[in-house]
Amino acid sequence: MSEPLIRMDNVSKFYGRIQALENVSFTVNEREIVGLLGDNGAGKSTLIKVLSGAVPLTSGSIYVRGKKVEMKSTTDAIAAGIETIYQDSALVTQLSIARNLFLGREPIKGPAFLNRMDTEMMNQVARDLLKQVGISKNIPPETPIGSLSGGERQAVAIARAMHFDSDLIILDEPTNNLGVAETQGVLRFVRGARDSGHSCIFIAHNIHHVFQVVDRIVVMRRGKVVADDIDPKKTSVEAVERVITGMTDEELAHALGPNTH
Amino acid sequence: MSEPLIRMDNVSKFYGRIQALENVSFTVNEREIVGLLGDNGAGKSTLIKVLSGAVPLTSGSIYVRGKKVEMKSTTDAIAAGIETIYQDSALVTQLSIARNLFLGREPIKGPAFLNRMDTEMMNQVARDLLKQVGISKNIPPETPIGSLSGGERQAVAIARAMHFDSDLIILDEPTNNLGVAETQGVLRFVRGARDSGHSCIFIAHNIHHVFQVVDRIVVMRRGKVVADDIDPKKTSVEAVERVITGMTDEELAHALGPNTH
Amino acid sequence: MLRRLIARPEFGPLILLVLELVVFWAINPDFLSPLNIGNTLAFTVELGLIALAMTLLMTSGEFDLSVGSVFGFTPVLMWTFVNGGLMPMEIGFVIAMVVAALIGLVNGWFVTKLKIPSFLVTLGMLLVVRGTALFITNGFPQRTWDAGGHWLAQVLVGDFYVGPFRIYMSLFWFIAAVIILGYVLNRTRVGNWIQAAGGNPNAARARGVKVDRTKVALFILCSTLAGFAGIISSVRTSAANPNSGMGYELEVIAMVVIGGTALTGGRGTIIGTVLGIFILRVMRNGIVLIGVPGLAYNIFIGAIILGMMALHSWLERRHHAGT
Amino acid sequence: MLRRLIARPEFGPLILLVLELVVFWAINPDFLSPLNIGNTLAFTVELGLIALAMTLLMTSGEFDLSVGSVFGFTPVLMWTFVNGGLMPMEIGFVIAMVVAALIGLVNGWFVTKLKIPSFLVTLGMLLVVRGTALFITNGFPQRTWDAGGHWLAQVLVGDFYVGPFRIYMSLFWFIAAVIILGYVLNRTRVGNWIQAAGGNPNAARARGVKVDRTKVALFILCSTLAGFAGIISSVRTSAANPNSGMGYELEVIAMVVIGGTALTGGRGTIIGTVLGIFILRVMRNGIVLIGVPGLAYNIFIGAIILGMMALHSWLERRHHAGT
Amino acid sequence: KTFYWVSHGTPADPVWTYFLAGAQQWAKDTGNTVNTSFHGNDVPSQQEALRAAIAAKADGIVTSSPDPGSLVEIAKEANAAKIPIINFNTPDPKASFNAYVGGDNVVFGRHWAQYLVDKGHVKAGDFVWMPVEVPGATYGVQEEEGIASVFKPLGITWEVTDTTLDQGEIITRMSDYLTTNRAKIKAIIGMGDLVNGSIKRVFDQVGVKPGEIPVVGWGNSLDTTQEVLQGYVNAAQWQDPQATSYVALSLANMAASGIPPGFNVITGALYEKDTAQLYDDILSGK
Ligand SMILES: Nc1ncnc2c1ncn2[C@@H]1O[C@H](COP(=O)(O)OP(=O)(O)OP(=O)(O)O)[C@@H](O)[C@H]1O
Ligand SMILES: Nc1ncnc2c1ncn2[C@@H]1O[C@H](COP(=O)(O)OP(=O)(O)OP(=O)(O)O)[C@@H](O)[C@H]1O
Ligand SMILES: [Mg+2]
Ligand SMILES: [Mg+2]
Repeated sequence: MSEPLIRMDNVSKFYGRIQALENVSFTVNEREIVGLLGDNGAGKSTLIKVLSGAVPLTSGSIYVRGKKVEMKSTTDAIAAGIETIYQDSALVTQLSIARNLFLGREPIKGPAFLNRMDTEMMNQVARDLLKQVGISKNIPPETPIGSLSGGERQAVAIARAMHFDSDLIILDEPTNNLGVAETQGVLRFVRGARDSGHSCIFIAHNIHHVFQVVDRIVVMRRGKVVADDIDPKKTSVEAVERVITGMTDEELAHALGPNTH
Repeated sequence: MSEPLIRMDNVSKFYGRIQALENVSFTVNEREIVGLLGDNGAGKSTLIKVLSGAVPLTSGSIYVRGKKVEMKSTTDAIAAGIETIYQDSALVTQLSIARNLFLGREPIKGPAFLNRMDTEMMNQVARDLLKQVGISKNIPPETPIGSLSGGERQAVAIARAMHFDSDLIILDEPTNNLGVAETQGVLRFVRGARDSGHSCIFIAHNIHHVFQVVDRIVVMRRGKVVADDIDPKKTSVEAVERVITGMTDEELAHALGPNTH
Repeated sequence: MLRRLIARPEFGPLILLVLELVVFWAINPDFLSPLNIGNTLAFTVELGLIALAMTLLMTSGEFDLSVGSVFGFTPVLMWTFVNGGLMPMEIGFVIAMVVAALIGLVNGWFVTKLKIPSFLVTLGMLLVVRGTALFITNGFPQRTWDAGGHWLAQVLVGDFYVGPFRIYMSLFWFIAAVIILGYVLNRTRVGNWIQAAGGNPNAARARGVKVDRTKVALFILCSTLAGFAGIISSVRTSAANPNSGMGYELEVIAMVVIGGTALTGGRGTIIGTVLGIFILRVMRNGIVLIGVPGLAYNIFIGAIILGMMALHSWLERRHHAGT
Repeated sequence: MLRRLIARPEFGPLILLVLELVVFWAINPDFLSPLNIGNTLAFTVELGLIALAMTLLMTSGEFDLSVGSVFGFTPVLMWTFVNGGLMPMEIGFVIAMVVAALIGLVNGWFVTKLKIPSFLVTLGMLLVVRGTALFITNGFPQRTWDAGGHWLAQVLVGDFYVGPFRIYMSLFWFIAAVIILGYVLNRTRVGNWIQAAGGNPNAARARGVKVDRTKVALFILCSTLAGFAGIISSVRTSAANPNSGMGYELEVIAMVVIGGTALTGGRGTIIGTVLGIFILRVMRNGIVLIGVPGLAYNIFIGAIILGMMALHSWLERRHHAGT
Repeated sequence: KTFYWVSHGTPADPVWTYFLAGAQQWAKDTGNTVNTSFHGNDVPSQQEALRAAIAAKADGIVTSSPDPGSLVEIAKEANAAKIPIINFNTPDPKASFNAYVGGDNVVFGRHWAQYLVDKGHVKAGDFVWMPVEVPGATYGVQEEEGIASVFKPLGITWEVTDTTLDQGEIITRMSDYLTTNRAKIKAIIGMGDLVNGSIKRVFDQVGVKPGEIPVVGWGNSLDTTQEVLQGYVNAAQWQDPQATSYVALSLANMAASGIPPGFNVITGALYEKDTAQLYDDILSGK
């Protein structure tokens, strides 16, 4: 078999004295959607922050297509073809939707030394993208992010990843805050990404969403990977939930309370 | 029938020239859990912000137990017995968990003029509450919010509402970011609140969560209330989804894509 | 059209400026005499150049307290070289400007690499630069009054009359700076980065924007323009005093903030700053002209700043409530 | 134990202070002579009182540029009353303190009710207060020489010797302020509100915290302590000059920030401020003592601030990497 | 008539309050309007104010010079507008002022240095300390020039230090310096009124007895007259501040009425203990 797209080897991460990752090994293959599950504080966001250069790792190494890469900053990760949509969807509230979409990769119009942004093109693309992610309401692309609803903001972040298609797209809880139509927009986007040859890491607490799109499920608990090859087609939601919480069936039934089953 | 706990009458709200609420009328009865559903930007957060005094209404009136109340600030709402957990769970990242929990209502130890916080008590309560909302990991209550994971933060906000039981507890997408165990903790809490005589407004995009706990469902679309008396026991999830999106069955099936049914 | 004008954030400062002009003019009609207008413009544009650069820097979330000292230091350095006979004026000018740029570079480096708040860095730099100016001159001012005929002096501040108005070349430098910096902030990629750097630096960094490099460049811009303004001023006033520019930093920041740029970064307006510059300078000029007693000068400046801010905030609120 | 000490945010400033003391002492052993220590303490605590109040204000997310002018104004007002024979010293003192408190109230009112940035409000106030001080005195300093024996003067700054050290009463006022304000910030409800107001004012407001009232109270505290320090200083130096306190605002803010309080609010430390106060004052004293040339004074002050900040940031990073 | 009195000083400097008092007295005595402003050594702002006065068609202007050469243009413009412009306090012979009223700082500096030498307080190889409020301001610079002309040939060394205009800070910095260099300092020249007026407090704080270190310098404040009377300061320079303003405005008024002043008025006197009471009385308004 060829080298995986991403291979993280024995990665550990300390925040001060708190160990958020403990010897984690993790791979993503080409054209694969990996679902990353785990309870609150399991270390999912930390894992992908390390991978996208947002925080430095304490020990271990990262390989992209078999080549060792130092992720010293987000720029390194972007250069390696990794695009990330953070949980706290990192947008600049003062800037408009269009300006946020293209932040860091603004198209230029006219001679290069004039450094002039192609605002029209940006606005046009922004309008199209918003429709694609399922925002039906007509929001002008000049609207500052600060006056959008929670879900609308999330949708903008998604739209950004859709436009700049990278080798690996990381989505940290992208369906939080999203309504029915918008959620389906995201799931459709993920499937489309794979079909056009990209890989994805998909983090979500809503296991139903995960089951709908991923090829493989990885489960983390308290900083460690406790299962890394669960096939969603051959496993039940309940079984995965048990792996996530680390409980026996009985404990789980109790924790879920009387109403749920 | 006696007066409802809360009655909002013909409430409208403009942000600048954007109309976020259009003649909304909305009631919550005593000992009732109302589920508020609607797509992104429907106006759910705006409705409850008006109710909790966070933003002023443009026109209309609010009655609490039949008495007209001016919600000029959050203080007014708190005085009227309304406790809110905002979508962007409003915590102070620099302060510790315990200090956030008791912010604004810190217990005093010793003579009043010394104004001394009872830190021990605060820490003890915080520890207990964290366990109650399902945070199994042992997080010291002195930890600043800034170093918690997304879900852990949400759990702290929930814990706060649990402790200061008010007549009406408003939860704006409280289960976002939460893991399996934590989500069940929240749902259990909501049920418990009703059993002990409180009312709740519960906003969530995960309709399954809503169906598990609420007595009545209200649906908003584009700033208007389009349905306000759906009984979750007599209605299917799909029917509600149709009301939310305002689509016909056929449109909905198309929008949900091939994988979902 | 009118509606859109009113909705702009620059509307408040505009009203203030008009109000101010009307009041002063009503009290003393000489206020709008060509002589006085030419006079006010001359110094205004010198401070204005600094305020424009500061607008960009503040939009990116930093500020620079050392501009006043650079304003004083750069001409002193240049004239020390030139008067000492070490080099012709052109080279002295270039070297002084390079040194000013280096000061900005050091500021930027401390702020971005060492992550020290710009308040402390530039306060420290203020003292170092001011001290150096004193030290190299031994406190003696440098003489500049033989520069008048030199072509460089002409290009920088040569004056001529347009009808009854005495116009200095520096006005054109100022206008050029307004156009260029306004264009950079609103129309270019770099402008987008500047706003993002001030609005949410982490988000910007996550998108691969070179936040640190942008900030360093703006620090350099700020120092360079402060030095440039200092040289212009020294040629025009025939004085290169190591103490000139004292306290300008606060006045410049006040201009920027009155114009509507956020003190915390993320939002900046060049047009607003231009209005802010005129609001403050016209005020200083008008106050002398209407004969406020010398000792009460500061009371008036302070009271007017407060009064204008109150008006500003009232306008803002009315405007929000109104729409 | 040691570990916990190292983990504290005050550890960096502490190292800086110790280092500074050692270096100066090594160069000039007189640095630690009783005369010099007594000398340094006298003025340090006056500025220190302001810095302590400023720590709380900055934790709540605001700052006050008018403290220096209130420091100069309050004693001028008091001595104008007293020297004019209008009232006895006790009443003059009380009235002057009330006026100082009112200045703080106005600052707070503008900032919280009109939502004007504290930078502009207090800058305007600085000018108004300084101008008023000049205006009411006509610029003449007020004499305070005859205050020496008055009981109030004794209570405020009476001096006595402890062994070879000349100690002023003001030291005790300072210590009292450290204890009380440290207690308020860390142990009380109000302290929690102050931190929340600076950290996330909307969240605090949503919890029913009276953010505005808290800020106004802190503005009042700041002005009052600045006025109090001014009176102490005027009695000690036997001079009430309308210009005293010029530039103190920046020095005081620098002290607070060097101590580790965030410039943007939300996090503050009284112990850090105490260290910051001593770091800056010891530095000023030390560089004169080791014989830096007079005109180079500012260069050194600035360079040391920059150097210390660099060291500070290096310590911080090592500390984060290490644990 | 309306006159503009434009000062390069700061109202922080007590001597300027006496200058101002002279201007106000003149306004009261003659019934004319005098608009006053201070510019704290900020040349551009002073130039702007002067041009504003010209624009306002003042009947006359009196101004002090912030830097030699800096008002050359302005004086020309005033001449062209036929507005009398009188220079006071600090001279600038290069500019075409109608007249000058005041002392000569270079001469003052020379007198102080000469005084110390003549009275045998300093000799070759000695060190003199010269604190000044604002280093780089014209008065200090010119005084240093005069002092240097005496000390340099004799091989006497000196140092200028910076004290600021803030009394608390002045006392602290001077005490620090004196503590350190007490053995070395043979004499002190206080190159400003605030500095010289702080000598007593500094000596008391550091424990130096009056007369132990000879002091000369400025003496236009009650603090200094007292210090001279009590022996802390040996000799102090009187500048006739009120008179300077008063005479300058009178000359401006005279010129406005068409009588050109064809002369300069030179003021100033160095006083010791015996004559100090006279100035003490003037300053305390007796
Ligand atoms: N900046 C930080 N400083 C200190 N500790 C941190 C920091 N960020 C995260 N942690 C800790 O690291 C652990 C893992 O956090 P992480 O955010 O990776 O969890 P997660 O799996 O993404 O959880 P969630 O599902 O709630 O988002 C948590 O215990 C958290 O408290
Ligand atoms: N501060 C604001 N300024 C201007 N417009 C706003 C503001 N806040 C919300 N809006 C607009 O009001 C509408 C309703 O927003 P609201 O936050 O109430 O939606 P929501 O139903 O809570 O959506 P979501 O499920 O995405 O949280 C949206 O179109 C939004 O763009
Ligand atoms: Mg996470
Ligand atoms: Mg919402």
